Amino acid sequence: MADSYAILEDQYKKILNKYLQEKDEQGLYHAQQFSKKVMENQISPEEMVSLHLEIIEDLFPNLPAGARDSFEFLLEVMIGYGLAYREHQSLRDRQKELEAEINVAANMQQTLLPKEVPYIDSLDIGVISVPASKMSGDYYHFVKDENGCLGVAIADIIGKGVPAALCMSMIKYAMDSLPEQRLQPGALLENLNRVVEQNVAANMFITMMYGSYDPRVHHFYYSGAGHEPGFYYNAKNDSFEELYAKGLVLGVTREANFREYHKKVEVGDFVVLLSDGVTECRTDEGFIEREEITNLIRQYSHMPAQEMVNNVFYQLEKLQGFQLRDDFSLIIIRRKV
Amino acid sequence: MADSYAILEDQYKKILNKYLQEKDEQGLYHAQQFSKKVMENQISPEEMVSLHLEIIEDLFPNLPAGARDSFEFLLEVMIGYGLAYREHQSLRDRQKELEAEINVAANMQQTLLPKEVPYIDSLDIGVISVPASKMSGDYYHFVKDENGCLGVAIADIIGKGVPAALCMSMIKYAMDSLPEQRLQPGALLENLNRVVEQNVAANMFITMMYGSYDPRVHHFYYSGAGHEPGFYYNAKNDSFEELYAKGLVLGVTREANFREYHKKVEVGDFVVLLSDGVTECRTDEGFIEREEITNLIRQYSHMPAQEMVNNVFYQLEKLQGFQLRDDFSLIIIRRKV
Amino acid sequence: MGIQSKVEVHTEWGIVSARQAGRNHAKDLGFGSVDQARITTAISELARNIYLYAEKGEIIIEPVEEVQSNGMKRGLRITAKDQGPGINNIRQVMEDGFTTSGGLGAGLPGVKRLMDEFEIDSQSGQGTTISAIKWLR
Amino acid sequence: MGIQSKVEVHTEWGIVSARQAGRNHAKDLGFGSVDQARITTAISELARNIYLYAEKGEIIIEPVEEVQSNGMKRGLRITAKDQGPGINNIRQVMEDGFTTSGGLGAGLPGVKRLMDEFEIDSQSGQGTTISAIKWLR
Ligand SMILES: [Mn+2]
Ligand SMILES: [Mn+2]
Ligand SMILES: [Mn+2]
Ligand SMILES: [Mn+2]
Repeated sequence: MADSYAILEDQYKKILNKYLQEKDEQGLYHAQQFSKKVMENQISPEEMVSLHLEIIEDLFPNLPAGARDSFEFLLEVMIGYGLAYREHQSLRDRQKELEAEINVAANMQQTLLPKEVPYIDSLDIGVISVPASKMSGDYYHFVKDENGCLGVAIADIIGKGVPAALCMSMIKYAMDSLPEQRLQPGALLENLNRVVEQNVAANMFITMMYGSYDPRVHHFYYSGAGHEPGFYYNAKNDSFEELYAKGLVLGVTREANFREYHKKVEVGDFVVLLSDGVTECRTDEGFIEREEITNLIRQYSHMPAQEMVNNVFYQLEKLQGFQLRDDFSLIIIRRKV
Repeated sequence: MADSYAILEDQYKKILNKYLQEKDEQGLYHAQQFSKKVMENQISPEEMVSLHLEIIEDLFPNLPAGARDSFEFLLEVMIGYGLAYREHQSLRDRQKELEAEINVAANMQQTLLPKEVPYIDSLDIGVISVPASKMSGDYYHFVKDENGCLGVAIADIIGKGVPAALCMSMIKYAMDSLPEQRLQPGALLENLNRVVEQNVAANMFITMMYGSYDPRVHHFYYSGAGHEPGFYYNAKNDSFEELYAKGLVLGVTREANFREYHKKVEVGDFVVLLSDGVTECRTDEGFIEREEITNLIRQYSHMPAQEMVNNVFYQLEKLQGFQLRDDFSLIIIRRKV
Repeated sequence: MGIQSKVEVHTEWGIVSARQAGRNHAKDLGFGSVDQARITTAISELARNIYLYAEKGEIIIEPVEEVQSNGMKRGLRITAKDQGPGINNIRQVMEDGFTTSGGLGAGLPGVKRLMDEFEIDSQSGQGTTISAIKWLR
Repeated sequence: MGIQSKVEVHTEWGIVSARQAGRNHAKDLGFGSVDQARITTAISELARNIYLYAEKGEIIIEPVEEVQSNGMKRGLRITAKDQGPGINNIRQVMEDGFTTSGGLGAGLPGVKRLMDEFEIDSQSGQGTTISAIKWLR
């Protein structure tokens, strides 16, 4: 595939000559295409300038001598760009390697998340969780206990990337190893807090909201550990309220208590759990308001829960120019009947 | 610190003019220094070429028209280099960020390893574990049970870097959450195998050796899961033998059995546990022989166990030109009295 | 606001025409030669994407103005529209250093760098609209 | 083998003299203008390192030859020697993209790239010797 320097030189001479005769946009388009070609052939910028000079010396034998010398001078300046150019190539190779490693790790991390949303007759559940970079520091978890109750966790490790991912895997195994008691949000967070306090580096903190939905009576119990408040949608009034749960961030003190809250859920109502990557979506004009989130959710509330979260994510991703600044997780649990 | 484009233009004009008058090496040295300066000011290569052109148009008003046009053409080609140049800047920033992130994660990982070696009257224990890159896929673990028995694990995740580190954290939490029964190596590996099989990606495997030392009777019980054999040093004969334990790598099948082996340890005898990063130490002449390792160990056997492992590591690191190709872990447990 | 130019792109000729229109506007507005080359390169890349991946579409070039506290900001907006297959994963396409199309620095991140403002709207199966502005300094 | 040049470096003038000697040798050997500029840039960097970090040292420039199966390979060797503080962590210094000294691509990795062969010998407190060869193509 690689063209020799001589072939490139010859091509450049041809297109440059043609341009000097016709002086048209097509000629400049050829210049741009040629630019891609020399870069594919790893010709450095100083080589390109030198190639150009050789050719115009040929074409204009009466070029003032000083002008020619001036290009020797320019060449000296371009050497620095040539070095940067070649450093770029090697940096890119190394980055690709690292990126490949992190891709493998990110795939591993995906296996830590639930493979599917549990099916419960009367509920419609949607969930989306997208890392800001490859690895996520957000975590969510569903579990259905022997009474048919749904346990749901959403957590955010303070921090992002590889360190948060490492911490996130800990949370997963810690939750797996909790005694299989009935899922009482407050007690569960107390247990988890002890594990985090003992096992996680002092500068790592985890916020979490844990909820338990009892579909037999349609009660939602929940507790929180410093986590971003969610929303509760009241279908009858078409209104949103905060789903706030007071409680310390996990891992701060050895013994912490988590108050348990509760909601009676009516048909059409839904619970929204989220991470601060949703609410702290930052645009050119600053952070968006929580009200803008609820407006967005309302806008899609006629859709199934999964489509709702997908659409809200797409809109917020777009608002940020498709560059998430924090891991993004959004869960909606709606009572269907 | 940043100079404006106008200032740079002025400087360039001056040094170029001086060079055109004197045509000496000092002028070209100034060109090279200027190259650094424009790059510090993030002037792209196409801007540099354009700056040059502006100045020579000024200096040589009788430049042939075609020559001037040819530079418009060159400029079009240089735009591509300009893009590469700016991508380079952003790539470098990202790489620095990533590197910092991995440093944090590597520190976190260190906290997963035992903070200190357990103290047992009759034993002298040395341990060293050094990752090949920043993050390690080797793991070791000590635990002292209520009978004063010492449990010791050494494990190697197949693979290195971030994915192996993620997997390694899983092993740590899995071991922490095992029921606190008496530490029987075979049963422990069976339990662990089940956890790995369920939780770890299909292409991740872990080799492990687990041993239990009962200082009341000086028996060492051990089982292995596809792990690199260790050594047993017999002080009376001044001889080494293999410490081999047959068993499948963890995570291959759901149900696996691990045979339990046992050794009666005499005063002065010691057990050597290691990862294959020790034995597969690769030099220019190929892999070193296991016998070279035992010779090295013997050479330092008059020292305390910790100094022994430190010295063996230094010698093997030096042999490889200070570039480890695999994570390196070495544990020595000696019966003192 | 000046007049806008609209160029249909479904052959390589369309790419050249779009470049030409862009260069004319850029010259008229008073952009220097480096910025002219940057703007036409951006147009080239966008038009080429249309030609290669959507078969046809259009490039619209128009002068824009923005009132600022200290006067009027003037610039040139390029809009590329197509009804092609759309982009599945915009974030990935916007990532640096990972264009499959050869060279360093190329692709949409390159276009974003060449211009001052950049916006993209695309969904799989629904075509793509990309709009970018270069401001006069 | 041609004659070798030895240039003492303890002022900025020394840097220029070393460059000049390198350029003369490079021209004599028949290196093109781009390679001449690369060789002098490499010399500059090495001489500047001596000047900045070791206060004084020397640059030796000499033509070299190597017998190959298909004839003789000719090139230029640059050697930079000093008795300065030496380099503590060579692996780190040779890493790409992490020179503290400003620009992209600079530092010893830059010198390595400018030349075809590169060798470094340094220990903390014992001075540094760097030797690099550029072969004629
Ligand atoms: Mn986070
Ligand atoms: Mn967050
Ligand atoms: Mn390994
Ligand atoms: Mn290994």
